[in-house]
Amino acid sequence: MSLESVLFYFFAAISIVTSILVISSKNPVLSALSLILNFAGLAGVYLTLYAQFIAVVQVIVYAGAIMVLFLFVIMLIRPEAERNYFQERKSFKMLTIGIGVIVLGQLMFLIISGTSMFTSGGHSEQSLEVGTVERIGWELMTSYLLPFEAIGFLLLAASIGAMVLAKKKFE
Amino acid sequence: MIDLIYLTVLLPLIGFAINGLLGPKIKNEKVIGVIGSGAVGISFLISLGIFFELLGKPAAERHFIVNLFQWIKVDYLNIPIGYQVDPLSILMALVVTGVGFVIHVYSIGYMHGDKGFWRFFAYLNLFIFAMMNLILADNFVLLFLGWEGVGLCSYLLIGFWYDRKFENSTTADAAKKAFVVNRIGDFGFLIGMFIIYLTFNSLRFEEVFAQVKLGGIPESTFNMIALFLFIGATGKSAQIPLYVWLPDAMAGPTPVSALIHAATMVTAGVYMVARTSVIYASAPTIMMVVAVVGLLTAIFAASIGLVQNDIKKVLAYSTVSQLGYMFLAMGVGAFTAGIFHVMTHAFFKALLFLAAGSVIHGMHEEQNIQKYGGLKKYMPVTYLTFLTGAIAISGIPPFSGFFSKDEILWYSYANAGFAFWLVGAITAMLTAFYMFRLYSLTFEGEGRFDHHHVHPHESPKVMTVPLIVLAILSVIGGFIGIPEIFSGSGGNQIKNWLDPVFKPANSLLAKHGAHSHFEEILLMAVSVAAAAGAIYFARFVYLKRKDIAESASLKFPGLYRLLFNKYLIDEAYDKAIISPIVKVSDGFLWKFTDVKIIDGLVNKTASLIESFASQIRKMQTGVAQFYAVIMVLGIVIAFFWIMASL
Amino acid sequence: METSTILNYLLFVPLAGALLLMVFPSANKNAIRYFGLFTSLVTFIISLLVYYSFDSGVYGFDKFQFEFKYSWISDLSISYYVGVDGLSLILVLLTTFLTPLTLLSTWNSIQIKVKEFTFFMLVLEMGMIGVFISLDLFLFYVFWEAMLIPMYFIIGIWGGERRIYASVKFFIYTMFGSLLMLVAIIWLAVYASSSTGYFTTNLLELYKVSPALGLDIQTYLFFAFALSFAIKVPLFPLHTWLPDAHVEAPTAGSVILAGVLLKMGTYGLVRFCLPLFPQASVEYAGWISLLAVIGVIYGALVAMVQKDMKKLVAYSSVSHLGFVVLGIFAFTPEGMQGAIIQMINHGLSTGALFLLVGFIYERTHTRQIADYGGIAAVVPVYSAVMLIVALSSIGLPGLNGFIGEFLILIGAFKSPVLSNWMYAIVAASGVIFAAVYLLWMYQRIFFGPVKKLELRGLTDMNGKELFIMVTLIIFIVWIGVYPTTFLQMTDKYSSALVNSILSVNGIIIR
Amino acid sequence: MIPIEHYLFLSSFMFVTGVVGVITRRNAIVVFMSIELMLNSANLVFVTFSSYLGNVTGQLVVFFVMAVAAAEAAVGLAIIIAIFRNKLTVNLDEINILKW
Repeated sequence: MSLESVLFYFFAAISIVTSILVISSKNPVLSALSLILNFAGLAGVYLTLYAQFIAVVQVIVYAGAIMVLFLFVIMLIRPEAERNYFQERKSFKMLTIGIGVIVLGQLMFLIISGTSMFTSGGHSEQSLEVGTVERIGWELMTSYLLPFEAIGFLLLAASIGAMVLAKKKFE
Repeated sequence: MIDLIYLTVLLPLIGFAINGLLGPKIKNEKVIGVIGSGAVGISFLISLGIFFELLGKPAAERHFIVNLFQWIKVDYLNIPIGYQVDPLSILMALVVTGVGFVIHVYSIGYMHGDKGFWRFFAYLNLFIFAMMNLILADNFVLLFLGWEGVGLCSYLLIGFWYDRKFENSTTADAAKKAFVVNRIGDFGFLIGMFIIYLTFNSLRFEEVFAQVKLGGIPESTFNMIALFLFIGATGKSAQIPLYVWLPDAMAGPTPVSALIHAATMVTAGVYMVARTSVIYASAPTIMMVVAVVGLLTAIFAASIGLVQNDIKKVLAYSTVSQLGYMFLAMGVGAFTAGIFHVMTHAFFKALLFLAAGSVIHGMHEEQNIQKYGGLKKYMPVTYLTFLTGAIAISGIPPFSGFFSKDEILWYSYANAGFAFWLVGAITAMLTAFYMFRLYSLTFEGEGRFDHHHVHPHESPKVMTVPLIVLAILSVIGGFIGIPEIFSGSGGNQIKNWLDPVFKPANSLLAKHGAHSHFEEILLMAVSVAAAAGAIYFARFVYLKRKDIAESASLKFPGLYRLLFNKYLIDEAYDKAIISPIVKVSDGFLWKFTDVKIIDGLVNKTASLIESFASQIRKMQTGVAQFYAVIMVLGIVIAFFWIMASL
Repeated sequence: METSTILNYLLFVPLAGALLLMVFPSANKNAIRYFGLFTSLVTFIISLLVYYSFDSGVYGFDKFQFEFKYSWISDLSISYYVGVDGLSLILVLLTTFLTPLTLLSTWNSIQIKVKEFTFFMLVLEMGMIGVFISLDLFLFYVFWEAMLIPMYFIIGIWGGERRIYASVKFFIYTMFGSLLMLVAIIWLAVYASSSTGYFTTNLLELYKVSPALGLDIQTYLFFAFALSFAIKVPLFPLHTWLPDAHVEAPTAGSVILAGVLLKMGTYGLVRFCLPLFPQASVEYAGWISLLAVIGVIYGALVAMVQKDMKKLVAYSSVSHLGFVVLGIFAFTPEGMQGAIIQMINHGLSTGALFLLVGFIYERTHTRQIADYGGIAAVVPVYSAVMLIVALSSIGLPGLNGFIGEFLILIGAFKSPVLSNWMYAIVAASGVIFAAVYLLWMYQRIFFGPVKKLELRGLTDMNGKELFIMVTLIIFIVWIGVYPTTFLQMTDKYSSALVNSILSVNGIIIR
Repeated sequence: MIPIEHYLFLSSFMFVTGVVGVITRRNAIVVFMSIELMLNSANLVFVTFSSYLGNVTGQLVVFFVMAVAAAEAAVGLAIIIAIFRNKLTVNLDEINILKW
């Protein structure tokens, strides 16, 4: 078992466990913290795919910025814990989980039965070059310049929108 | 001169435009009156000029058509605004503009001080315009324009005092009734016109009549045409069953009654039948119908006239009755006699109405003859002229009514049989009776009015001079039509004059066996004697033995009431036709069919869809997570589908 | 094909005006009104220019002038294709003539949202012109639907109490028919593509191939088209949206609705139903005429008992438009000419009636006939004008209504297709009822003693109102006395259309 | 050498977990976090294929997705604050006015 494999399974295990924690913990703060961990785990998984840039951005943007925002909001509005979460609507929850399992099963079936399609392109190994900062930066500044600018604009609009929405009552 | 014929039509229109548009600004009654009368007066002079010009031409050449411009042209249909000058139309034009002018002058006095003075003269001029179109038209459509136009003017003038009450309703009701009943007749006229167009592909008199003369068209077609045209005539000329509007038309000012509802407009139907005499001559069955309807109307209206108390009502029923005479004449093929009677009737009936107006004027708008009496000493001119008119209408020689009426009676005997003559003669007797009842109650005997409040007085000159003019015409008007037994062959002037117009029709009519002069003179003598007897009897009853009249009415209360209430025809029409139509329209057609069924169906469809939708929308719970479940279920199904297709 | 761009100006001047209106400040109502009036007057002048250079001597129902074509959806051979012939032009003139008058009439009556109102009126004008000049079925359909929207808002915003109900009913009712027409347009184009080889909605090409379709297919298509048009006309029994829409619409809306919108239904019948489906039209002429005749009588009878003036006029429209449809389906030149001239007449007379009702409504805020009485003495000019207009609607010879009704009836009488006098005879009896309901209304409003004290304070027509009415009356008299001016515009068109339809059906007249 | 399926399995699992979270939880913020989970699972697939196919586009898309996610988080959380301010709750069962 190569180091890559070890790292992948390790990070994957972190992601799986934390994702379950996210949806099952009573306290939203705990959910948020688990989600941070989950993102960190994902960043590790990205590294095993040689996507250095994405991995780093994942940690900085997601685990860093977005999740802090979440925590702030949680602190700000202090939602009461879903007290009866585990008692209430048990059957509905079981049904949902059942549906989830079915979907998971279907996805796995499709993945397995579709593997030949993925590997038929000849590239069965991860590429080392594509994930570098240089490569991504180059692409962003050349072929993807317009989307890049657009996304900047979107962020600006979103930040203004967020401010307007979160402001005190606007009469 | 003949080319100027359009001026006789145009001048009254100009008068109408000036008075109608500027009338309220002019304000001066004299100016308005002069404009109104002047327009008609000049028209009369032009007509007179054309008449003499025609007189100077040989009889066969007295026919001219003056085309102004093309009116309606579609495909083969080509209708010009064109006027026809021939003996018949120019005679009618003379009567209309002549009597019209006199009545215009009279109106200056009669309408003095009325706030609608300008309006009155505008309407009168518009009427003359329409009437001239009717008379002079050289095609059916232009005639129809005049035909409807006079109906409109009649409507406007009956409702002239639109804020007044009239009997149980209002003048406006009477006006509307007149227009609508006229319209029913017009409907018949329209249909007749359509059949003519269908048959002859033309609506111009010349072309149509030329084709009629050629023959080859089945009699049934002619019957249909003649019948529908006659329906139009019954509407305009107040014959059974459409006469009901004319008595109510007395709601208008008296000069209007004289001009429109006695002298001119109501004779339009007679004129139309005379104008289309060729068609009628080709439809003998309908000729008989015309004669019978005319006769029935004559006696029917005369009997109602016996007991009426409103001075104008009596004259109105008398008019209906006389119009019946004219149709009798048309029906028995005495076209000349009919037109002759139109003319003499125009004189004496206009005279009677104007004199009645003068009485009403002098009696402070009182119209009930039971409240008159002994007026001859207060208004001598009116009295004399009225008497002249009454004698004329009663058919006493040598007044004009005698000649025309007797001609009609003679022809009905000669062409249709003794029964027609008998009913006609009885009608003449009734006429003489009610006219002298009217005369006696109004001018003779004791005054039955309130001497303290009512001060009868003679009317001003502007009103009496027209009376005198008409009285003279009523006396001498008959001399143009002296029967040939007195004047010798070819001595009947009006017959000679109108002969070119009626020649085609007369040649189509079957000739009856010759009758001796003795017969004619005998019948004449009988009818004159009957009329004279009736006059005497009327004077006797209403001046000396008033109790006879009262006891008669008490003896036959049913008959009296039936006559007094005009056979309840108005009520019957109302019950049988008008109110059912209104009720069905309101209750069934509108509130049930339209609102409940048709619109109900539309709205029901909409509400069905709405109620269905309101059930479906319950699925929209508003809980976002529920939507998510549905979405995931959708994904599951989609995946299964993909898996199945792999 | 000669092309000319003048129709584009005709079409887009109102739109440009409407868009320019956007920059006006809402508060400056008079500037907006003047600009709206100016724009519509410019449009009217352009239409007069078209009339001036129009050649009415062209014989044929498929010969258009001032054509302009620009490929729009080239894959489907759909193009922006406009042109006029006599029929289009006379209706375009009616539209461009009525719009400025209507705008003028709203000077005082519309006080809220003037800018929006003027905007919608101008857009409406463009839509109406577009309907009349489109020579491509798809383009026609676009205008046909587009014009619903401004009308919907005009009723829905400036209308009376139940305006929402009325506007929605108007919209959905009309939409329902139009959608069937859209299906039929596509269907027709698909059928036609089998003979032309390509899909096209070009009217002139469809004219050539469509009559060759079998009778059964023609029947379906005919009824899909006819239903849409019959709703718009409105033909009995599809008329119930009309009284509601008229009663609730503001005066200007009623005028345009009655004056122009209803004509689109009859225009559609003449322009599309008849030449596209000649066999089916003749086959079902009897039934359609029957409905038309029922509409004539029924509309008149129901109008007679109405208590609301506007409703009365609305039902009288049902009656008058019944005449028009009867004239169209008589298949005679007289009937067709009468129908066309009657469209114009109805636009003028009924438009004028609605304006007059609107004028008095502004003063008294009631439309109930029972609330009036004896006002002839108070408002003499108004009552005189009302009388003339009512008489024109009654069909008095010498005024416009007579010409139309006379020609229609004479056409129906000699129709080789209907071949039964009863249609014309029964329809002719409608002239009696027309007199009854209008004169009865007139009498109740104007005659008798003045009914209420406040009616004494009524003011007579002001200069603006008088100007509008005099303009209309000039045309009312003009058509009545010298209709040749108008008849000759469509003379050749009518004969060509009728002859072509009859010859397709193998019917020989004369 | 890790088979590509394992990455995809991991992604699928995270996605399904996110779905279950979205449906069952009633705290709006936790639902929001579950959505982030699903987004990330999609990101993982992008990166995986980008890497396996040697095509940089997938990673660029992920970059954009992250930016969008950031925008979305900002606006979404602002909406949650606004709702909380109005209704004093972020319990989704009580926020159900989006219906007929």
